[in-house]
Amino acid sequence: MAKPNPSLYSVQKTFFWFAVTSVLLTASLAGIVYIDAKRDWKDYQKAFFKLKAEKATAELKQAASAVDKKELEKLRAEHSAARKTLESNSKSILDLNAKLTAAELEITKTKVVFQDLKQFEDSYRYYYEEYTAHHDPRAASYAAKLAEIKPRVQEAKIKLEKAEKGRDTVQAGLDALLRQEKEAQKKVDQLLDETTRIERKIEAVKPSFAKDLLNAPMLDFIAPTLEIQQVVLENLHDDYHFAKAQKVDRCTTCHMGIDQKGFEDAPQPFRTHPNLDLYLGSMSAHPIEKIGCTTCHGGNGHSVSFIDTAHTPRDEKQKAEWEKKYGWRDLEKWEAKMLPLQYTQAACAKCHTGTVEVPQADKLNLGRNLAVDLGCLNCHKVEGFEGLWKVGPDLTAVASKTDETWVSKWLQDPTRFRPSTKMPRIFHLENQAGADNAKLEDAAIVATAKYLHHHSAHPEVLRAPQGDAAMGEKLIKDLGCLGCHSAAGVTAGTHGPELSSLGSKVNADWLFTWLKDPKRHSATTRMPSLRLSDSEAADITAYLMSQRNEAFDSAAAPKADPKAVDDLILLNLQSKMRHEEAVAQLSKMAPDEKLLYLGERTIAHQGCYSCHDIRGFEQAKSIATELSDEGRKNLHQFDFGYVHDIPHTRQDWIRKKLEDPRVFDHGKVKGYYERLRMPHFGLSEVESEAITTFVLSLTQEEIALEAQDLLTTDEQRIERGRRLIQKLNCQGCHSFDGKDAILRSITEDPGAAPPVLHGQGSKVQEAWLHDFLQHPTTIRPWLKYRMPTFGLTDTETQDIVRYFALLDGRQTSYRGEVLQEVSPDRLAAGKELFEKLQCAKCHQITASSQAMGASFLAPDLTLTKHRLRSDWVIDWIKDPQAMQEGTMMPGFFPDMQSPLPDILGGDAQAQIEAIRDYLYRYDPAAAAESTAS
Amino acid sequence: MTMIKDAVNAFCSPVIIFTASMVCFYLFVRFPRQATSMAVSLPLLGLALAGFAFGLTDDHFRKIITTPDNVPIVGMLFIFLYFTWYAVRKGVINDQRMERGESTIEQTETNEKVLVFPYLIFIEFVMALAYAIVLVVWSIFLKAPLEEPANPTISPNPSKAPWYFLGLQELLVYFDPWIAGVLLPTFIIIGLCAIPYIDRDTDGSGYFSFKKRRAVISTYLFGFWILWVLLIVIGTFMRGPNWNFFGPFEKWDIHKTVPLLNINLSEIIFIKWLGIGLPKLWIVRELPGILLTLGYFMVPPAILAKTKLKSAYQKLGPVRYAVLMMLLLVMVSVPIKMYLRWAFNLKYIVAIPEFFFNI
Amino acid sequence: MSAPETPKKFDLGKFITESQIYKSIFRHGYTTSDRDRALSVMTNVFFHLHPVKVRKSGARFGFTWCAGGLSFFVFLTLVVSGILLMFYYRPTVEHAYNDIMALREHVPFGIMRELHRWGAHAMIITVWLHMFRVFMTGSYKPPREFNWVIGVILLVLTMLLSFTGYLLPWDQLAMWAVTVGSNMARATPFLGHEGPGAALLAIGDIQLVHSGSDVRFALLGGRFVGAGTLLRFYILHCVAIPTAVVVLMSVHFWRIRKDGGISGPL
Amino acid sequence: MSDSTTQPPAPPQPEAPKTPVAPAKPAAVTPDKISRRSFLSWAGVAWFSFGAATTGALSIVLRYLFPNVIFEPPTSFKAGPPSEYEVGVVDERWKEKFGVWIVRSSEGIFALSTICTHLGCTPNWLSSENRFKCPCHGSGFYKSGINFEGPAPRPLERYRIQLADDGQILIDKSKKYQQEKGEWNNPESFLVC
Repeated sequence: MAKPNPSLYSVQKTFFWFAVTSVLLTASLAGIVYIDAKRDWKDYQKAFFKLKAEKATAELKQAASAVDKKELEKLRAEHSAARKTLESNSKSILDLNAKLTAAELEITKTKVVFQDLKQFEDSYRYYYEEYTAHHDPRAASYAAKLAEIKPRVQEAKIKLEKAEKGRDTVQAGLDALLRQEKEAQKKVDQLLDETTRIERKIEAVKPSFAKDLLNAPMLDFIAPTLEIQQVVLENLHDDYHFAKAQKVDRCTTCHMGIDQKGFEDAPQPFRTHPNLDLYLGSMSAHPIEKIGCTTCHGGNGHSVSFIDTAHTPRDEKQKAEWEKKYGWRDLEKWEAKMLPLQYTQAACAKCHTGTVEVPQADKLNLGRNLAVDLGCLNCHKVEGFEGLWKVGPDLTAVASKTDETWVSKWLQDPTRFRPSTKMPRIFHLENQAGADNAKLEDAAIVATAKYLHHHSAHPEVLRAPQGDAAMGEKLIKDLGCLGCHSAAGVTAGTHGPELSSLGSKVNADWLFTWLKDPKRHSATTRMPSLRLSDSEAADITAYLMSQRNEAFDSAAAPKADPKAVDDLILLNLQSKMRHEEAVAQLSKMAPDEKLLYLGERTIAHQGCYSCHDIRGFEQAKSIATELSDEGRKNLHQFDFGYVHDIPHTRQDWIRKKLEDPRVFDHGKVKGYYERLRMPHFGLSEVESEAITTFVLSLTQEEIALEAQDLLTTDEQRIERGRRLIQKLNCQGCHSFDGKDAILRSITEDPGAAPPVLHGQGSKVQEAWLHDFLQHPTTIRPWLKYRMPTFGLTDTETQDIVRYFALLDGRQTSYRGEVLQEVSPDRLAAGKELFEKLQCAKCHQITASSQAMGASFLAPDLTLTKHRLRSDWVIDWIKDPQAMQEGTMMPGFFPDMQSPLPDILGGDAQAQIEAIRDYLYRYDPAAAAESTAS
Repeated sequence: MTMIKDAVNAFCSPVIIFTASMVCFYLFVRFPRQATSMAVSLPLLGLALAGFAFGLTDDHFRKIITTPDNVPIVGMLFIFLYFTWYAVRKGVINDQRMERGESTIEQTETNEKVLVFPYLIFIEFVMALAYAIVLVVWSIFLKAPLEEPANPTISPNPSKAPWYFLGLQELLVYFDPWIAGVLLPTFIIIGLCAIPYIDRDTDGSGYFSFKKRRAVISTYLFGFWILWVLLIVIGTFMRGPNWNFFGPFEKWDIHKTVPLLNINLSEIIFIKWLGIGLPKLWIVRELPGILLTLGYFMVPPAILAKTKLKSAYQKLGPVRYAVLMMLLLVMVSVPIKMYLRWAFNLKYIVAIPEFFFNI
Repeated sequence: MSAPETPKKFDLGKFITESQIYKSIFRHGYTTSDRDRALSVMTNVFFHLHPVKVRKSGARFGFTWCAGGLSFFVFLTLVVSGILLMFYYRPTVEHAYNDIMALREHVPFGIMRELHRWGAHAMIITVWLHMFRVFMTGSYKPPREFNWVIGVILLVLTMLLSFTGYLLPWDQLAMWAVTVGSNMARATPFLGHEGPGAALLAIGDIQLVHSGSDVRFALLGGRFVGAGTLLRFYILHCVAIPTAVVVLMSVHFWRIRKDGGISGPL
Repeated sequence: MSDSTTQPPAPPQPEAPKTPVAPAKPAAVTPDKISRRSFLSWAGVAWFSFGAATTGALSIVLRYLFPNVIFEPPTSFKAGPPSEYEVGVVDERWKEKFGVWIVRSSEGIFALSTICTHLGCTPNWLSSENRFKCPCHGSGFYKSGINFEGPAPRPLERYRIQLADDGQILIDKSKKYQQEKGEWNNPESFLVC
């Protein structure tokens, strides 16, 4: 210590740096506090509370003006009067209060004594019972104790009750004094009930210093008013790949008004969800506490920031708006983004599985039906949509129908022949553009036509007699062809092809044969037989053959350039063998052989057999990608190629692909057979959006069974029926199951339209329906429309019968009606009623009844006993309008009052039953006889 | 603008950037005095900063640089550039003093002792505070990354190890995994541990110096800068989807296709040169490669011990000398293998896939 | 408590500094005398890492760059923030990701995660820098060889700490970085199932080293990075490696003193 | 830094006048004689802000311990329309899930907590004896929740009960009403119907 130690630097300087760093550290810590406290959702909540307060203030104004001022004045006056009276009695009140206190004291005292004794009694009783049960000698002593204490308990209890009674008396006296004031107060309160409620509401959301303090950083854990809101969803989980994380949605943190009525016009994020009766409401089908938000909308429910929740803009405009307003950017490293609003219905299918249609999801349903209808699902495998029919016509006997030239011209561009066709364009699309490619395409087309004709069967064709074209046109309109086809200048059904320009396509003999019995040409066709007579068929043939497409006729047929054919064949052969072998093989082929080979390769390459029956391709596998999990397919698996004008999202890719299937080949150098193959369907915007929604809905996400809308066995059977009904297009002619018939919309006289089938299941007997479907008979002779013969199998028929029964909540039994024994009197009464009510007037087809017009005609009643269910008949007679709105059947028993009080004592129920009984024994021949006699 | 960027991209191909770095490195250790002088280093610093600033105008470059986990690398680069410069400069100053017969800066103070409190403690204290500030500010302005939940079925393209291991991952391009992932890291650790047992000369301990320790320092700096930091930079900033090489201003296109076909030494010898086809037996097939490898590790040490490194051999003794040569040869083999790949598309010198043994 | 000399004025400072409590903690006066300064080092457990006096050259920032001290400091920071993070983190595949997301979204001062992550990166850089400085000043030379070796091991452990922590957020970045990083282990000679020589270790047809019995399996607790790996890395990250680091650090610090303090020219 | 090291350390000369009122500190015999006032002011700033930083860091850690949101089952639940509950019956359907008995007396419906006020066991409802009996220490409660035997110090607690907009009973467990505090008179502690 003697020598001072050397110094290194000035300590003062250190303190300077110490001070600087400390100050900076403090500042940076303050920075932490600042960024931690600054959250967007807090601003949103503040804004929402402000909005709510404004709304409530407006409500308050209204409520206050609704209060009857005079009444209020009056009640207030009453109240103050009551108060005055009370004040004048203040002395006695004080007095009574003192007494009350004394009484309470007394109660407490006696209660202590009672409870003390009571516990001993309980204990003694327990030991007494216990010892007695075990034959313990100590039981005797406890019996004695119990006997000793019992009266004391009783005594204490009486004392207690007495004390309580004393208190009650005093209390009653007090109450009587106070009553008047209390009641007056209550009346005032009642009148102001609404305004007080609203005032309290405003108080809860109004900003205040206290609230600011509670929401201040560091203090906001005590009782903040700005809080993260969340719904924890018990049955739902986020799929974290081999792990299920509890789903929680915090969306309501910002979307605060989402489940509250009254914010329909509020700015986002506060707007009320549309259709609260269906969504979010606790009594709706999708309560927020069970379904949450991200289940349907997607996105990250855990997050409370605009960007990290993975909001997805609807379109470019909204994107630009969001970028400006919220600093939105695409979350690159997050797959499970929200669905843009226009595709939200895709999420319905997560839980609503196994149904042909999802209730209220129109866009999704449209997309699904289009996918079925256009044959998308013929090529693309999708779980749950297997076993659909091939949508294209059977080509196994195409040679008997049309010629090679027509086929090749058609393949060049189907819409040139028929603009409304569902056949997509396959050749000459943008990725095959250019003169060289056009040659290759034409070669492939000609080869395909060649192949189809060469391998075609040649079933026997009838000779078409001469027919009357004008008559044919009328028949097309009359017989119901329009339920499925558009023809004769009427745009109607789209189930089958539009019947235009057939003269340019088919030959008359084939058409005649086809019309007579379509199944003869193709066993798999969906076209039913209308049981046409020869002359009917000839007339229709004549009409259809007169329709021609001149432009198409005059167009040149494509030619197969031999070099193009060789090139294509070489390409094919090279994929299987070495180049030299391929050349050798090619040189060995005859020209026809070449075309046939190329045709076979082309069909295999394009997958024509997925939609058409083609000989030689019975076992061929579909060529398209499976779409079962397309809605969740990883984004990087979508090849956008060099297309940069659309956002790189799943939905935009799908939509672009639908609208322009070959676009992703743009700018790529690919061989002829490497190019994209999806054909061009020429979809409208609405259609492509709907199909995109459908494709997005295809996910194999596992949803807990509790959360799913599971179908019962019966519901599954209904869906099976629905699928069949869709295939047969029953709803082209009949209205039922929520759909209106096409024919009904184009038939002027509703009585002339095919019958409505609502409630068919409870109306007709199963056995009858079964027979009818397989062998239709005439029920309504006045109808010109003809129920076709579909050639259904037994299983299909049973499915339809059961479908109708289940729709009406019935099970099928195929048990006919068992006739009850009926007294002759009753039968006679029935007959009398039948005649007096003039049932036969309509229910009989005569010249006079037909003169009234089709609407007034009714089915033949002799069919009743085999056709109708007896309970339905009762309901029908009771109130036909209730069963079928707009029916011409008169209601004879309005409000169950009989028009004929003489019969059966005027008992309407008895009368109806009598009519029913009579009907089930009705025999018009016998009736006519008896009338005659 | 685009022209400059294209030029930079072209310059940044692995061969050129690697070679250029080696040349710069050589110049730096050969002429340390000039290289650390203000006249040279200040313009270079300006150039580096200007280049960096220019790079930031490019979207892609900015995106890669500001990827949260890449930011530390940028920081590390500048920090280490500075401290390398600083240490070498101090060494050069000391060298000059010693040449003039003066004692080193450290030596002038070495006998003076100062109290730890306050002098050392205060420095530590203030530095700790400053460090804390850096951490806090860094945390405020840069969010930690959080991507999608882990998904074992979908691997991101490219999948990268943490940045400090990316040098090793980059080596995977040139070496079999057992070498790049196991052997070389082991050698790095062993080599680092061995340093004090090989370089035992206590002269040069405790102060900055360069001249006296040129070989040692150069080796260390080479290992650190070229084989570790440069490879990290390449692996992080220039390896994109499918581990393809991308220039700093080249967009990472997942579809980029480059020729990658490489051949083994045995194929070069037996097919290309001899034209007799690959022998069936692996030992025959790989004999040239095995001999070459053994030769690489045997011959140079033996020759050098007699010639250039005679004095070192005598100083170290056979065991230390052998260890040193082994370590050095392994280290040098890394750039050698890289150049062989670039020059001859050489895949493996020895390729015995039967035993997963490839060199 | 001693009575104040001037009873009129109450001196708070004096009152505090002369209380028994104060004196029991600080056994010497304010440190302006050399004796006090020396005492403050000797009586303070934290300062006691240092000797009372050091070489003047060694005390300079320009010589040490403070890199070793800062490595220790950032390690302490990581321990504190790491412990705090453990309050909100569960190392299971169901929870890990959501817990990390919670730190970002709504845990108060979830910035703790940033402090921890960037601290980890900073520690690696600082440790490298420390090694760099020690090398450049030749401070590894005898008698400090062994301490250098310990330093190398600490460097490796630091990187392993960071590597094991990298997996814990359980996002794509984490999982695949660890997958790529640990894939190399499968090529370990003899010990990895794709390593050279592993195929030779067999009894008849039975392979001894396969994907279920190799060094990678031991590291990951499974054939691929999964739930077992998460737990394993968590334990390594929070318990095993930090313990090793603390032990080796103690040795490292102690050896500095024993080897003659901060190095200087001889 | 390197420049300064080349010169021998020269102690800076004191320049500022000495402050006579400075508290008596042991005079330091140090080479670095410095301006006491500026030294003190820097030291003051330094220690003050260091203290602030430390306090700030500690309070940040404290605040960190209180999460803003937790994964707990919701504290309020809907218990169906009042018509589902019969007068005089203790309904046990929510006991397992939410820990609530719903009791309907002639005056109204109230929601009783299933936590015994003695040591927190779950009492059993013994319908034959018309009382709640706690299995742990034998406390007994009337149907109203009032304790009458055993060690329980006070009646069972009631939860807030309201009628939601859709006509269902809404029970909010975050708000409790205790009889001994007179809270059972609160209109939200029972549902008049």
